[in-house]
Amino acid sequence: MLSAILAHAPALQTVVPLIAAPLCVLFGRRHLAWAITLAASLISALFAAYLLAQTLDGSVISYELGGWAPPLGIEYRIDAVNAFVLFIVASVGALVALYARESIEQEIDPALHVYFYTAFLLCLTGLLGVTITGDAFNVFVFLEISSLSTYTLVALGAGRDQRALTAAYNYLIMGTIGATFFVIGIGFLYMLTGTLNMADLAERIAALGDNRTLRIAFVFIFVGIGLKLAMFPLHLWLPNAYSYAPSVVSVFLAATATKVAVYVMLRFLFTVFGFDYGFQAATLQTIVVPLAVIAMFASSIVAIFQSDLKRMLAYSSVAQIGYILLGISLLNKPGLTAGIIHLFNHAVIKGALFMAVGAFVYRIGSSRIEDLRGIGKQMPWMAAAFVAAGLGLIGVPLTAGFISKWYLIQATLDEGAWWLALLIVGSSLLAVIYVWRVVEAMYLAAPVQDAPVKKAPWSMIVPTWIMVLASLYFGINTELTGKAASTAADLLIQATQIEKAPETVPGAPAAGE
Amino acid sequence: MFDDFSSSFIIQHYNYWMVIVLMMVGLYIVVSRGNLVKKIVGLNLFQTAVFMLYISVGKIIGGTAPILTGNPDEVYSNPLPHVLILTAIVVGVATTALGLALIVRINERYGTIEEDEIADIEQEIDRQESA
Amino acid sequence: MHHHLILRVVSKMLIPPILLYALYVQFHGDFGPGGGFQAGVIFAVAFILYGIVFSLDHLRRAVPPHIVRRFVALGLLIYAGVGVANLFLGGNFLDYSTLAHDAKHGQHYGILLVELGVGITVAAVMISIFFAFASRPPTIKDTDW
Amino acid sequence: MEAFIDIVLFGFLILTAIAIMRLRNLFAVVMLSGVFSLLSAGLFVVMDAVDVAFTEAAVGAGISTVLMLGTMAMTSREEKPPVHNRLFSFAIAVIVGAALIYGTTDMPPFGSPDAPAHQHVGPDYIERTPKEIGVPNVVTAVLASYRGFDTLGEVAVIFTAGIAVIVLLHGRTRPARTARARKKEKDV
Repeated sequence: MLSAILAHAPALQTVVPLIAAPLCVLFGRRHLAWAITLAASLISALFAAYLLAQTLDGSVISYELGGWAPPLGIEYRIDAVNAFVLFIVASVGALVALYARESIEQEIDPALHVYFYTAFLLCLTGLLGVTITGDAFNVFVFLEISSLSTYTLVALGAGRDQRALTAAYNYLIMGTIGATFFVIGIGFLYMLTGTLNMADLAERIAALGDNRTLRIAFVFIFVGIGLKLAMFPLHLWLPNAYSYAPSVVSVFLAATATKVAVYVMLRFLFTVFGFDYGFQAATLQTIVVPLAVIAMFASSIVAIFQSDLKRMLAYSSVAQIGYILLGISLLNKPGLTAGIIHLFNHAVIKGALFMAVGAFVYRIGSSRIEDLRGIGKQMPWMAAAFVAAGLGLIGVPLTAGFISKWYLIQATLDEGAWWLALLIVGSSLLAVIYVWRVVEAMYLAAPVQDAPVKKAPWSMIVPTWIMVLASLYFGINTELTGKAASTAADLLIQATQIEKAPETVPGAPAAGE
Repeated sequence: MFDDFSSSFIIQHYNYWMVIVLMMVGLYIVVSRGNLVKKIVGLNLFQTAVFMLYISVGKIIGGTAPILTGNPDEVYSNPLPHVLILTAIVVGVATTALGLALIVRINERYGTIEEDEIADIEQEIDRQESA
Repeated sequence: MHHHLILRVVSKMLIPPILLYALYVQFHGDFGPGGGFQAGVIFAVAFILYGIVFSLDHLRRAVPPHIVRRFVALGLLIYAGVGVANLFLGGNFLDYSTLAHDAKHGQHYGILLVELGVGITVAAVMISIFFAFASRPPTIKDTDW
Repeated sequence: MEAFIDIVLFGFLILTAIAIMRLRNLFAVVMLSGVFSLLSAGLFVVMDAVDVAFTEAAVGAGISTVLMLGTMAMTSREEKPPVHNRLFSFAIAVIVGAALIYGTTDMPPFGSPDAPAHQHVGPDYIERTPKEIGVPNVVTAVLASYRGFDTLGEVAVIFTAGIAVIVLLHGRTRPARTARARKKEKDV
C-alpha cells in the first residue's frame, strides 16, 4: 500500500495542497482551514523528503501525468536539483503553516482567514509545481498560480498598511510582464523545436546550434525569470512587497519564492539551453557577474539606511540573490555548488529572520527599528533568534551562511578571480553594519515601552527556533546540504556536457535541415 | 534574384512583424502611462499580441481548424498552440480581474488611480512616520 | 435600471436561451469548438445579465453568494478528484483510461467530467467576481453616463 | 484571400491599439479594448484557431470589458496627462521590439507546413486522437487529456483569481442602495 502511494509521490506532493485549497473554501471554517493547511503542507514535505532521498544518488525520477509519455504529455521529472528545492519549499511551507495561526490573528481580518489559508496553499502548490515539472509551458501555468496567490497574499497586508495595495499592484504589473516575456521565449523555442518537454527541448536545441531566434528566446526567458527572482535592476517590486505584506507572507516569500525562480533559471540555463555555444556563457559572464556584484553592494548599502526592519531585510535579500547569481555565473562546479547551497541556507536564514520580525510585529505592532529598542530584554527568545540568524546572514563561522560564503570564495579563487573574493568579504562587512544596527537597538538602547511586552506565543517561537537551529546545524554538519548541492551541480554540468556532443543524441534531426 | 528573395522574406515574416508592432504598443502603454486602468489595458494588449504570435506558429497555409472531418486528405493546423493559448487567455483574464480589484481598493484608500498622485501620498505617509 | 422596461423584457426572453446555449457549448465541446471554459463564461453571463438588468438583490436571492463560493471550490475538486480516482483505479494521476473497461471510453468519460469541473468553477468564479465588483459603492452615478 | 483578410485585420488592430494609446477618455479606451479583442478573435478564426477565437470573444470582449467598465464606474473616467519619462518608455518598447524582430529573421516562414513546429508532437496529436481519445475536436482532446494537467492548473488559476477578488473586495457592500431597494420592494 505504502509503496503504491510512494510511486505517485511526484504527483501527490503538488496535488495534495492543490486539493486542500478548495477544501478550505468548501468548509469555510478558519480553524479547520488551518488544520487542513498544516496537514497538507506536512504531507507535501514528507513526499518531498522521500523524493530527495530517492534522488540524492544522482538518479532521475520521471512521472507521466495522465499516463501520456513525454513529449506528448506533461512529465514530472525529479533529480537532485529540484528535489532539493522541493524539500526547501515544502518544509518551509509546513513551518510557516504552523507559524501562521497566531501571526495572522493580529494582522488579517478574521473573516478572511479561510481565504488566507487558501491563497497560501495555492501559492505552495504553484511553487512546488514550477519546481517539479519537466514541461516548459507547465512552468508558466504553475508560475501564474503562485504569482496570483502571492499578489493576493501581499495585498492582505492592507489591513495594517494601505501601501500593501500599491505594492501588490506594482508586483502584479512587473510579474505579469516577466511571465509574458517568459511565454514569448517559450513560444520561440516551440517554433524552433516543436516540443515543450524540457529534456526533449535540450536535445533539439543542441542539435540546432547557434541561431538568432534561439538567442532571443534565451534573452526573453532570462529577463522574464530575472524579473521574478528580483535580479538586480529588475528587483524594484521586491522591497515594497516584502515590507507591506503580512509578516507571515514575508516569511514565506523571502524563504521560497525567489529561490524557486532561481531554480527555474538554473534549469533553463543548464539543462535546456546548455552552455556550449558562446552567446549564453558570454551573456552571463559579462552581464550577470557585474550585476550580481552591484546588487551585493548597492542593496546592502541601501539596507543600512532603512528605518524599517522588514524593508532592511528585503534589500538584504536582493543582495543575497546577488551572491547566488554570482556563484551560478562563475560556471564552474564549486560556484554552482555554492549557489545551490546558498539557496538553501539563505532560505533558512531569511525565514528565521522574518519569523522573528513577525513576532515583534505581533507583540508591539511595528517593525520599525526605533520601536524595537530594548526588545532584547522583553522578548528574549525572539531577539536571540534574530541575532543567531543575523550571524548567519553575515557569514560568521559555525553558521550556515559561513558555509555558503566559504564555497563561494573557493569558487572565485578557482577561477583566479581573487578580487571577486575580496568583494564578497567586503560586502559581508556591510551586512555586519546593518545587523549590528538592529542588535544595538534591541539590546543596548533603553526600552521604548514602559508596559511589559509579553513573550511571543509558542506556536511562533517553535517554528522560528527550528529555522534558527537548522541554520546552525547546517553550518556545522554540511553532509546533507553539501551532498545535495554537489550532486545537483554535477547533474547540471553533466546536462551541459551531454549537449556538447550532439552526435550522441539519438533521433534528433540534423542541424540545418 | 535578390528582389525575389526579399519579397518572399517579407511575405514569410510580415505576420510576425505585425504582431511585434502590437506587442510594442502594448508594452509602451504599460510602461509610459500612469493611470492604473490604462496600464491594465496595455497589459491586455501586450498579452493578446503574444497570443497572436503563438497562433501564427500553429497556422499551416491551406490548412483548416483541427476538428477532424474524416477526410483523409485534409490538412489541419497545429492544435497545440491553440491549447496553450486557451490556457494563457484564462490566465490573462484572471490577472486582469485581480488587477482591477486592486485598483478599486487603491482608489478607495488613496482617492486616485494616477500613479504620481499615489506616489505623492505615499511620500507624505513616509514623512509622517519618520517624524 | 428599473426604468428600462424594454431592456427588462428583452433580457427575460434572452436568459433561458443563453443558459441553454451554455449547456450546448459545455457538452458539445468534443465535436465542435467550445468546452467547459467557454460554457462557464456564457452560463455566468446569463446570471450577470439578470443581475445588471434587475438588481443585485434579485440575483442574490436567486444564487446566494456563499453558495456560489462553494461551487467555486467544487469545480476544482471535481477536476482534481477525477485525477485521484484514477490513482485509486491503478493509473497515473489524470489517466482517464482507467475509468472504463476500454481506454477510449475511459478517456471520453474523463474529458466529460473534467470539462464539467472547468465549467462549474469558471461560471461560479465569474459570478463571484461580478458580485464582488457590483456590491462596491460606485462613484459615478447611473445617470452620469 | 486569407492573406488579404489577415492584413486588413492587422491594419485595424494596429489602428485600434494606437487609438487606445492616444485617447485619454477611459470609457473610449475600454470600449476600444473590447473592439481589439473582437478583431483579434477574427484573426484567430482566419488562422484556424476557432476555439481560441470563441474564448477570446467571450473573455476579452465580454468579461474583461464588463469588469473594466465596473472598475471605471467606481474610479474615474478620464486619464490625467502622463507625467512619465516618455523617452525612456519609448526606448524600452523599441529595444524589445528590435530584439524580437532580430529574432524573427531566423524563424521558419509563416504558415509553412515544413516548420519544425509541425514536424513533432503537433501532427502526432492529430494522428493519435481518433485512435486514443475518439473525439473529433483535437483541441479538446489535447486540452483535457494529453495536456490535462495544464488545464487543471488553469482551473486553479481561475480559482485563485476568484479567491483573490473575494478577498480584495469583501465587506463594504453597498449599504445605501440595498436599503433603498429593500424599502422599495416593501412599498410594492
